[in-house]
Amino acid sequence: MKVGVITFPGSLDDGDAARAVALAGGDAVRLWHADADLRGVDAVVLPGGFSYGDYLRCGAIARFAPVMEPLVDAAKGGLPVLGICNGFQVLCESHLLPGALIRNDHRKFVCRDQGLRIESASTVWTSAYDVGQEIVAPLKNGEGGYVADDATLDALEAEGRVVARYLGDNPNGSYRAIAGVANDRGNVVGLMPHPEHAVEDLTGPSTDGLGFFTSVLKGLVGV
Amino acid sequence: MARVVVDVMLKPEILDPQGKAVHQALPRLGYDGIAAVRQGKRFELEVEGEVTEERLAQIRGAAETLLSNPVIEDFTVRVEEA
Amino acid sequence: MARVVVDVMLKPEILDPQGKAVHQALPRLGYDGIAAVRQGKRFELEVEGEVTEERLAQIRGAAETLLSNPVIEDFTVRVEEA
Amino acid sequence: MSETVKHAEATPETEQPYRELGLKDDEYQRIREILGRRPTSAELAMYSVMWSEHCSYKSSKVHLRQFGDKAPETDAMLVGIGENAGVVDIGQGWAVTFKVESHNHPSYVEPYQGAATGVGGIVRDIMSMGARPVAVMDPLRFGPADAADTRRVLPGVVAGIGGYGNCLGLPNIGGEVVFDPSYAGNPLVNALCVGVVRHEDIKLAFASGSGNLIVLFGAATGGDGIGGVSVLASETFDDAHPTKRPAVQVGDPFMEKVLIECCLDVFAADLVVGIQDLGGAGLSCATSELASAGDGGMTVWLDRVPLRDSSLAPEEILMSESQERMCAVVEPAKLDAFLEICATWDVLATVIGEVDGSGRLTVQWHGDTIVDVPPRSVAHDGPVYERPYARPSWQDALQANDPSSLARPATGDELRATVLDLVAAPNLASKSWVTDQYDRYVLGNTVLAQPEDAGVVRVDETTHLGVALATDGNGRFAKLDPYAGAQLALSEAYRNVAVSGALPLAVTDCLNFGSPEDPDVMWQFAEATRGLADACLELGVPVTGGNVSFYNQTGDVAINPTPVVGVLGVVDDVRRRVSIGFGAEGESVVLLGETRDELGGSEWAHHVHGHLGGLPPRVDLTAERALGRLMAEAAGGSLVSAAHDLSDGGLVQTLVEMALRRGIGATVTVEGDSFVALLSESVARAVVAVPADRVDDLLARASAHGVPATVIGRTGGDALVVEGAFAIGLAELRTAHEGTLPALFR
Ligand SMILES: Nc1ncnc2c1ncn2[C@@H]1O[C@H](COP(=O)(O)OP(=O)(O)O)[C@@H](O)[C@H]1O
Ligand SMILES: [Mg+2]
Repeated sequence: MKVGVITFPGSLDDGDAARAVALAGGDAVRLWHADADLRGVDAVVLPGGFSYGDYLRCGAIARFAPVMEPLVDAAKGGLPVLGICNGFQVLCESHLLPGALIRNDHRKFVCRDQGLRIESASTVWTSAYDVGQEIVAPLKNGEGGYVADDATLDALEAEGRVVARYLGDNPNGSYRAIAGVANDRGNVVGLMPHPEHAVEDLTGPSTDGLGFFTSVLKGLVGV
Repeated sequence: MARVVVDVMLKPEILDPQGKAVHQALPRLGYDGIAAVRQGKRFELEVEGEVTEERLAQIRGAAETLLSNPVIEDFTVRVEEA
Repeated sequence: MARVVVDVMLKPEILDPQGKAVHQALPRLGYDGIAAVRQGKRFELEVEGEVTEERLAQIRGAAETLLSNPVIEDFTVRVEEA
Repeated sequence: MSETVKHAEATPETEQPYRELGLKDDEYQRIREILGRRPTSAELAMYSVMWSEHCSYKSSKVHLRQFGDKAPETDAMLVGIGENAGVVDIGQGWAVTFKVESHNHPSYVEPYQGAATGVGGIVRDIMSMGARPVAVMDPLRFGPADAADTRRVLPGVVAGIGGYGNCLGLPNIGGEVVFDPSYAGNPLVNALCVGVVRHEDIKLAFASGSGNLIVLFGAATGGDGIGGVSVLASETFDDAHPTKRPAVQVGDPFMEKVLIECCLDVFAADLVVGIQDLGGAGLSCATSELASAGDGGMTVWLDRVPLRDSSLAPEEILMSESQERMCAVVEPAKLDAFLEICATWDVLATVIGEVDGSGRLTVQWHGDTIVDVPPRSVAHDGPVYERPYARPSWQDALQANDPSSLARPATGDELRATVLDLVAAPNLASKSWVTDQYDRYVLGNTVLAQPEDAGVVRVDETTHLGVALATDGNGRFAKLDPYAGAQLALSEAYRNVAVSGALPLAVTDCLNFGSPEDPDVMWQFAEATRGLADACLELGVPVTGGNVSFYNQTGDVAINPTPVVGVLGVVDDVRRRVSIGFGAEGESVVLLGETRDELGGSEWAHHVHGHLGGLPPRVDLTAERALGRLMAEAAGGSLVSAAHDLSDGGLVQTLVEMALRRGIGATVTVEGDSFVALLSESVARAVVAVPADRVDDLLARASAHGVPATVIGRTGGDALVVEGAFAIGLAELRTAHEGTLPALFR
């Protein structure tokens, strides 16, 4: 199964995402922001980082990269897409996911091992987890505060599209402690924490993050 | 060369951590009587040639798609008299 | 309740990576004819009561010490007519 | 229009503002002799900045020589001092380059940007060796934690280091945060970067091969950091007023990130002959160093340099310290490929010059020659001072005022209170408020990071080869005895690397001192360098490079002399790394090393009594080395499940940190005076946790290495218990230890 990992200028965790895909048993295919097509991949990961420096708004400029055109179409057609951190921000800016991510309420960059509760196992990226399962993964962001209007938030909750929530004290001021959300079909998921940094005991706080990558691969085999 | 200014502010209902921080810091520095502070962005665009209506419309387009995120922000566009 | 606006911009001679990023993105979105972009901060202060000269002087003080760093930034303070 | 060489020849008598540019009369005369005429304004600008303390090391050179002269025998050193950074062989065809540098003064003026550009500068140094940067560290020093100015400087500095380093995608794996009144008004912001490179890919900064091209790539050039030189600009302008020049440089981490990727692609495709970063003195430094290290001469067409500010005069372009720029020497046949890679990354690249056989560095400005000099005379043959130095008159009194007179806690309850007070002291409290603002995960190879003793990064994912790094420095010790103080800094960094399971290999240092024109300070510097060189020789770890920062003072009061030492070690298998945290209940707690009554300059004397006097702990490099050997064996044989060195705050601080790391307590018994046992800062000591079935083995090996080893207790429970003295619950310890910085900086 081929999982594409897009590199924008300023992407940082693209290598980690590719490593995670490989550890989960998939083939990582590197995609470039200027690519005109997705080179036939079966799923795509938008990695963390500071695309184009994120000086304007996180993800605001990356959203207009050439590769985003085929990606947005494919995503609307059901292609599994996972946006991690900066990737989540890009997905929101592209309106593939509702809401937006703003400056952490404490106004500092935060890097810590974060407890999470999986709230939905019915997305293609979380099928390997159980609802209510608690996991630990690194969280590292300066603009990770998830915001949306109440109507949107209520809809997300009602439709089971809140994918993960922060445990313990809210690390960035996200509304309703939301750490990740999905689109209505459950093929597009955005996540602030970094599962790709929780795939090896040696380098991560846990290996809890692998599930996101095994989930999609399992789903793809099913296809 | 004319200058067009685009101001982008978070929508009132979105919490503004930076504005809040400034607001809390003011009294500590002895500045009182400020009821609220919001922090936003100011863009100064230097436009070649003069600013036609159509040019302004273009810039509004850029303000809406690039300079601001309509989900959380409002913007205003105005020509700045030198 | 009156509103005082403080605009803070990097001094012209100082590198402005943010403005640069926006400036480079515009043509890619098909917006041409913009010679330069600078990005700064806009603070909206809601002032209780009316804005006396002394109150304005106070706010200028805050702008100089808290809202901007005079080493790299310039600021302007103005009362915004509602 | 800038002054031409012809014009300078024609007008030998013209007065020149060399004093304003910081040149002494004799230095100006030397320039005239070298050139056989008066310099042009551009030449004057070049010499003045290249012969400055910062670029020429004129006050420190004679002392730094010892690092070469006394260098220990080692075949690990692939590239030594003098290059942008030293390169060390770590085996399997891998090499590592690392260096620490200071950005103290800019960080005081504009904490965020000053610190940010400090990180940017050291990262480019590492790239200029052909290496991929893999991690950064940031040893920091501030005034009193509760001082108003510290509240201005520290948050900005930390945000700047994080803002820049995080955006580059380089994990921050360690550093220091130290508070002391002597740094009020002069914080120390040092930044370290480490990079890895295959042996065959090591690059050097030299321009050889006539016809090869000089390519400037990265950011456009603005008027950043050209300060005094504008004096000249104004002279060469018809209007006598220099245009405004920024006092502070603003960093563009995104530019630097693409510059890194661009360089790595260029290296991978083997497209450069030599490469050089642009740091202090900008193009003046880069071109003259490239040329003088090369075999020929060089011509630079200065008018081709892309500008951010079109009003810049040639002198200013030569001086500009605009960030995020590099200079490459490229064979003409490879130019297109080079430019293509730059284009892929949207990196501006311009051919600005050419290597030639002239043996001269000439700079052209719109067809006129404005610089024509022997490159060596600019880059390498700067002035060398033998600054006068003498043992300060106050040194004896300082050493005589030892801490024996200070009131010590007498009862168990007093000791308990002292311990709670100390674990919350700004210098000993948890640094999480700082380190949580740094990405330590990016790149996915961070095996250990703060709050561990050393940062450990995996270099090779298949063989598990890795490196360990720690930085240390204690200005109080160095004030009491600069010779010993520098050795103690090395001794502690060496220990930190060793206890995490690595074999110490090499050293980098950042020497932060006051004014070299003050004989007291110069003595401190001479003593510190001598001490460090001697200790490096004895421990067998060569200094591969570093940085000197003088004039760290407020008014004429100098900071505590602060040699910051970084030690690099190699870990053959990072899976064997040892953490500081107790990992399991019921393991034996073993104290390694010998404890003496040594509290001079200790954190206890400083925090509890505000006292600085007496002598620092006795240096014992033989014991340090033995401990290192034992720890390497212990890690290799998995004899220990946790290990933590003893340093500031002594045994009790170490036990607290080991217990809090994973929330497993311990009960210990200490011999003799429990105050001394718990708070003395004697060197060459560590605490290890040992599984029951490994204790005998460990003790046996310890005695084989001549390392005193005592089983002092067991891990377990949710308190730290010192038999016969006190018990403190972990929760209470955690509150005290972790509450301090957040309360101060919010
Ligand atoms: N400014 C900093 N940046 C990164 N890590 C830091 C910084 N300051 C302290 N640390 C980390 O916090 C831990 C404790 O620091 P310190 O007590 O100075 O260590 P040690 O006493 O072993 O030298 C170490 O892992 C150190 O690397
Ligand atoms: Mg240590």
